[in-house]
Amino acid sequence: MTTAPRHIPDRLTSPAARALKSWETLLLVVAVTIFLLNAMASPYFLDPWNLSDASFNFTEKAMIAFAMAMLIVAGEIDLSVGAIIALASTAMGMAMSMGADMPMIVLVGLGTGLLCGAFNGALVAGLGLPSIVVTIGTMSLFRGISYIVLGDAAFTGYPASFAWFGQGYVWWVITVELVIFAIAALVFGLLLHRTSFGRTVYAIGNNATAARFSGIRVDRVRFILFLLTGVMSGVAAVCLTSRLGSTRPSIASGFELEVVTIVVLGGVSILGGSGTIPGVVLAAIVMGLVTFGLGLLNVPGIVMSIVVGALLIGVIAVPRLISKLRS
Amino acid sequence: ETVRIALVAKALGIGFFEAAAKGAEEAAAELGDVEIIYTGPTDTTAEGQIEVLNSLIAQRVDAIAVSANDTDALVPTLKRAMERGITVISWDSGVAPEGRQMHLNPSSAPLIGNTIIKLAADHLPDGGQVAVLSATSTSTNQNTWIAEMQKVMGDYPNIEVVATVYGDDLADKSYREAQGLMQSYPDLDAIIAPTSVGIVAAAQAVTDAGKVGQVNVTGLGLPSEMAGHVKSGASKSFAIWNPIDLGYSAAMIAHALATDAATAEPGATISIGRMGEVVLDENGEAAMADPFTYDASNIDEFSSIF
Amino acid sequence: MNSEQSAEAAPVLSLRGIVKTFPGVRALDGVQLDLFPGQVTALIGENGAGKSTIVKVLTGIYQPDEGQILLDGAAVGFPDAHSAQQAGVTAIHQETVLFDELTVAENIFIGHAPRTRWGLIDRRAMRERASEILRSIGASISPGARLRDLGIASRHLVAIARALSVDARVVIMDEPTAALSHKEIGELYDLVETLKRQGKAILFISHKFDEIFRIADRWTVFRDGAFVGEGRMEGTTEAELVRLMVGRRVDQIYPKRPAAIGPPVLTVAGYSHPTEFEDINFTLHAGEILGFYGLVGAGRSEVMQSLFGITRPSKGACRIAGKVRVLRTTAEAVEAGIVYVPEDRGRQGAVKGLPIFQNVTLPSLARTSRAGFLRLAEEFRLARDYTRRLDLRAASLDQDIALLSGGNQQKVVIAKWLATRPRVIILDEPTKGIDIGSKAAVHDFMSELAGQGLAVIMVSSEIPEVLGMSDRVIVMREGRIAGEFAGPTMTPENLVRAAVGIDRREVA
Amino acid sequence: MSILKSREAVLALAILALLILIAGRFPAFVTPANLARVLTDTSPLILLALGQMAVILTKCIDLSVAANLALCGMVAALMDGAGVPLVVILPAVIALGAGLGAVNGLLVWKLAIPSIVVTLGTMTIFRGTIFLLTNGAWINAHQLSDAFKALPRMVILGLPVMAWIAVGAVALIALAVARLPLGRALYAVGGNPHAAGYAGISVGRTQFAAFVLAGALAGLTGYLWVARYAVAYVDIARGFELDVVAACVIGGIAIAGGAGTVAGAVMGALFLGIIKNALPVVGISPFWQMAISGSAILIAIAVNTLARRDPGRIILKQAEART
Ligand SMILES: Nc1ncnc2c1ncn2[C@@H]1O[C@H](COP(=O)(O)OP(=O)(O)OP(=O)(O)O)[C@@H](O)[C@H]1O
Ligand SMILES: Nc1ncnc2c1ncn2[C@@H]1O[C@H](COP(=O)(O)OP(=O)(O)OP(=O)(O)O)[C@@H](O)[C@H]1O
Ligand SMILES: [Mg+2]
Ligand SMILES: [Mg+2]
Repeated sequence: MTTAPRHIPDRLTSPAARALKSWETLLLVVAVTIFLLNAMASPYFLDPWNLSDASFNFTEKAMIAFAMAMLIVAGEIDLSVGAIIALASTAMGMAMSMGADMPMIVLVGLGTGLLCGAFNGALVAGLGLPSIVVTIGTMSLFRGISYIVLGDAAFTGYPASFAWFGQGYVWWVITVELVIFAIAALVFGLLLHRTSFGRTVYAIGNNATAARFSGIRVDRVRFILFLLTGVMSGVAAVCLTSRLGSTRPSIASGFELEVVTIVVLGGVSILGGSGTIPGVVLAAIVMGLVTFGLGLLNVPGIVMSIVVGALLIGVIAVPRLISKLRS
Repeated sequence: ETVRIALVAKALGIGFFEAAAKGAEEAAAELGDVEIIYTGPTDTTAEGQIEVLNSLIAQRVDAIAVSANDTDALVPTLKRAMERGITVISWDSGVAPEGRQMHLNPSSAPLIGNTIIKLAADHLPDGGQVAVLSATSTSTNQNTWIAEMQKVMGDYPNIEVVATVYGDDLADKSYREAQGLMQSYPDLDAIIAPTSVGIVAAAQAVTDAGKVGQVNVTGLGLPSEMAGHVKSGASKSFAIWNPIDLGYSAAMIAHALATDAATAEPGATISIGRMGEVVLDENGEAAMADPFTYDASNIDEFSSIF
Repeated sequence: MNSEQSAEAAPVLSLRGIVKTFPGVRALDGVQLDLFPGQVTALIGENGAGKSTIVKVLTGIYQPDEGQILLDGAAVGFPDAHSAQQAGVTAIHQETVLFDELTVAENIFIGHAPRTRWGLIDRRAMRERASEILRSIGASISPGARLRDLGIASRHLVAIARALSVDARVVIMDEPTAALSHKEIGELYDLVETLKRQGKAILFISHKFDEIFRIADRWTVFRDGAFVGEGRMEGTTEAELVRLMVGRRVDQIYPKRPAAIGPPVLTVAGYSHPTEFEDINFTLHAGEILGFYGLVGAGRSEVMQSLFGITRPSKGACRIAGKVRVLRTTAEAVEAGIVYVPEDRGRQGAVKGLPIFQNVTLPSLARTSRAGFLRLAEEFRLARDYTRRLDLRAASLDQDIALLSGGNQQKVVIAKWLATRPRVIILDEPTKGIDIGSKAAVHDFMSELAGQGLAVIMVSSEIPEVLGMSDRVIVMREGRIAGEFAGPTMTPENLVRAAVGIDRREVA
Repeated sequence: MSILKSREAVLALAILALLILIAGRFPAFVTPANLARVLTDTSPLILLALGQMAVILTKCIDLSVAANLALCGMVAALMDGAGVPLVVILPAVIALGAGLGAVNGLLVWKLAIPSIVVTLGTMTIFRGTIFLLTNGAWINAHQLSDAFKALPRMVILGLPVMAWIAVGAVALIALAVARLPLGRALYAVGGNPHAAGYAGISVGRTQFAAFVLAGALAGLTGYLWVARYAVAYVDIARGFELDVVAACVIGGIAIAGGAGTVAGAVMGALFLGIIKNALPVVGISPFWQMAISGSAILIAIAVNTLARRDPGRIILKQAEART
């Protein structure tokens, strides 16, 4: 430790040194521990097919979580993602009932997600309204439109080829959703950590005014982030609708808070400005392992949610508590 | 070898399903060598139920008997269960035929549809206005019963169904919807709530509005929950089948199918122990028994049982 | 020097061997400080020397790692802001410490409001005492006004009133004149005199030597978190203090080198805004440094920000390098080659939370990245080259910018814009809060850039700086241009007259 | 003109316009008796919005209020079942609610975990605890004592006690916010946390106090809710936390903290409450209700935020003269 030095070292701190004490390492330890505990607790856990089935517990939510993570890093939030899924799924159902073929149905789903994202983005970036309240509003609006369209009816009878997204396998036990999840993780990881767009997202999350004063088109970036979240919700809508083989307006209710939980557990600061995609990937896997492991023991969902809630607080609290007690 | 039968509720904690679970345990005790796994999601969503089903499939249970939150959404998952050699039946609230081997109706849908309107009409000799307070708009059995009720409305020419509202099986929402009904239709004579949550909330709303005697609440409910309202007069009568019997029968059928003692095909007859037997129709559905009506004369007898 | 002290009255407050470390930085390394009743002690030091840190130690906001605070010779501890206040220590902090949604009176008394018998806040008493204090410092601000409706100078006066609302024996002022104009600075000096007469001990922190020599009785110098000396103002020269402060001699403070004035690069015609400025016309040439002088609040920053695409003018046009452009966003301004170093460094300049090098490259990402993908090595090189030129003091370039002292943050922000290789750079109060050594570095760099053909606009409220650095000066008053001066007419009197709006004849 | 600048006035006008609109289609809605009913129905929302307002003012958010309400309601019902008299139940559930709020507050204060994370976690934990308490079972009207159910319904001067409790809470909290140092501290802490520290106000302690208040109000509301609807189960008031936040936001409480008034929060709650109550009555298809209340929220926020737009600084003399 020195006084502020007159000569600045001619290199950056090595990334490896930083990784060692990072959040992601902690999560990895948690994930491995839970994996081992699960393997000990239930004889059914270490079955590739079961693990493959279990991946459905998190893949759709995680797809959205990647886009949501970027949004939260930028200091915004989208609570309407579950509602976007409902609306996109409803739109797909309408397209199907009007005789659209499989590619068209998928396009409609993605397009609806995009439009919903654009609507949120326009209100937040265009009119400058706070995103948390805008999306509380659009959460009712989007799902409300689904109710208007569907009422108490349901869309069923999607073409058999459509089932591929949510029920198909690419190779052996590797599901289509798992592949989409992996691709999304890669794309968003590169986007956030390796591109100048990602850098501007961090800048905005840390100080949006200064970012604007640095020549960054802050509102455009925000708008794009809402679009991305909308599209990823559309992708999740395709997967979920395909998996359920039907659409009802109540589809995906409560998704938003689970997605936010994954993002936060992944170490993304809810106040914006920091967080990583690998963290989100690990968090999604941890959540999937916890719910599946407890499910195998027939623990009721609500008790699982206690565990998830405790995990969420505990993973953040314990390191802070330890460092507090040390000093 | 123990036969493991999973009894999946729409959601945990609802009295009706807890009673059904009791019945299933009774069947298990009778059959011996049967383990009942009573489970379900925490809230009444299809996604939650699918997660539960996935973990049951992973445990390779022998049979799944499910009361579905969604007719269609469970189908792909249940199909996978059947592919992995698990016997799948639905009970109470059914799934589409391709997602199960057979469906056990608590009673026949036309009979229930007729019963609920008859319960209201019996106390309205001069006719009048009635409204329906349902559960969620996606609830299969509710919608079937209401549709069946509409079919027989011709038999009750003086009765007018003025509205159908949805309380989502939430006590407060049902309460507010019932209030809204009385507000919008000042001359309302009866509220039909074919759901155990809705009927209690509606009776409470009628009591609070001081309209006991003017608005009769009826429909399907549990005697234990309705006892007070029958005594106060808010509800003159209501009906229900015995959920213990229903759970018992579902477990019996699941066991029979899982052990190949019976096959699920149209026309097949399956024995359900003390409840006798059921016959499958061309859709693979069977009805357990007639709904039973409760009123001031018999409520005390049953309110302590379920 | 220390021997002189024995003859005097005992200090009210003394600090001995104070050490304060932050992760990676030893901000204070065993410093000492003595404050005497009825005397003003000036604390002098470069940016990051630890001045504000000592203020926070004295007011209970930071806890020292080591060392003693002695009040009347007895050791005390200030575990929180409240206990320091109780002990009679109050401060006007360097940053604004006020609340937009509360009224002026509530701002002054937050934390120690008078109460009624029932324990409720006594609003009447609070208002009365607030107007009393405001009157005593010559501020005509209504105690019931909401703070958000006040201008920056009034806010500062409220902060001063807040400090005075505590019955204090020690009053600390951390760069109190940085946000004040002329008139208010005069009143502040009077206030300091009054406090002195009341026997209060005053700690006065400033980078402006003229005011230090005007009001201080004693001085203490810190360098790099360490105590380097103290003494009486009498018989001390500016050069001596500067040498102690910087550790070397600083000769030329305004090293404006002559540069060839080139063709016009920026022409502004008829710029107007409904509430902020009207009819702004001027032309800026390559190689020129154009000074903008005015009192605080004259609207200079607003004009500059509209040139930078922050606010859109309602009327008027600007021509950049021969082309008429409408700048709707800052990104367009940067593309057109106009960049702006803001005055409000904390809010508009530094992206706290990002490392230094990322702050520097933020507007240059298009250049340092390839096909949208980042290249860290390029970024690091760019950041290193420019921060070196400005003599940045930091532990490492991947240190969070928030951990730098104010002056060093300013250097990063300037480096950020120079790295974009602009045509026109607008510097809004570029040396506000910057120490004398760094000031020279900034000025030197400015001259050099002008010499290379860059057009510079420098907004400043310091006359010596404006006169020393500019080829030409425009003075603004109340949102309009009040005069333009070049060559022999560039005199302090002319600038001040135009700024305050006094006609020559009236004065005469 | 200047009165229109106040957010509260705009909101009051909006509520009035809404009532006139409804009265046009359904005159019976605006009878005193029915308005009293709407007020009673909206009381839980008002009570929770008051607590949420305090929390939001300090730059935090409490997503666990609805779960807290449900847990306290269940405990109240269980106590009633065990024969505990109401005079004991009431303070007990308020204390329990405050205690749960204190858990949130402590995590925010002592460990500096962002409130949204803390309350997202405690939200699920509180709900899960209800399940563990009862194994998921419902407690129904017939299992609750009459005295327990009667209190919120008892009518005094034409208003049920439930509504009076809300009115009383509004008055008390309005006084506390305006005249207690702690009330002012809420604004200071949310408006400029950094500066609050300099003024000797502990940011963490103030946030803690806000959470305790929100928790206590949730506890009280828990009893009222269960007594009014005469049923307690795991899922009561699920999702209500977002209604509460929406009410605050409609009422002009700035989500970034430091700005907002008690009157605003109350009117935001009333606005939502009237819409929720009126839609079924006016005979709008139930399938349209969700979309309509969503649109109402969006319009309210848009109007509110745009009306509050910073006019910028006024430097020009003639511009100053115009205002
Ligand atoms: N909270 C903090 N965390 C880490 N480092 C800090 C913190 N506060 C101050 N420092 C460091 O401590 C040193 C002293 O800072 P301080 O603000 O006291 O300087 P100063 O003398 O007031 O400078 P200036 O004249 O620019 O205001 C600087 O190197 C600064 O970077
Ligand atoms: N009342 C206020 N509220 C918010 N920000 C303010 C307020 N007053 C000033 N500022 C901001 O503080 C900074 C300094 O303000 P200052 O009073 O120096 O204004 P200015 O018009 O820029 O003056 P000058 O022309 O002297 O630069 C500016 O960036 C300005 O936008
Ligand atoms: Mg300082
Ligand atoms: Mg300025």
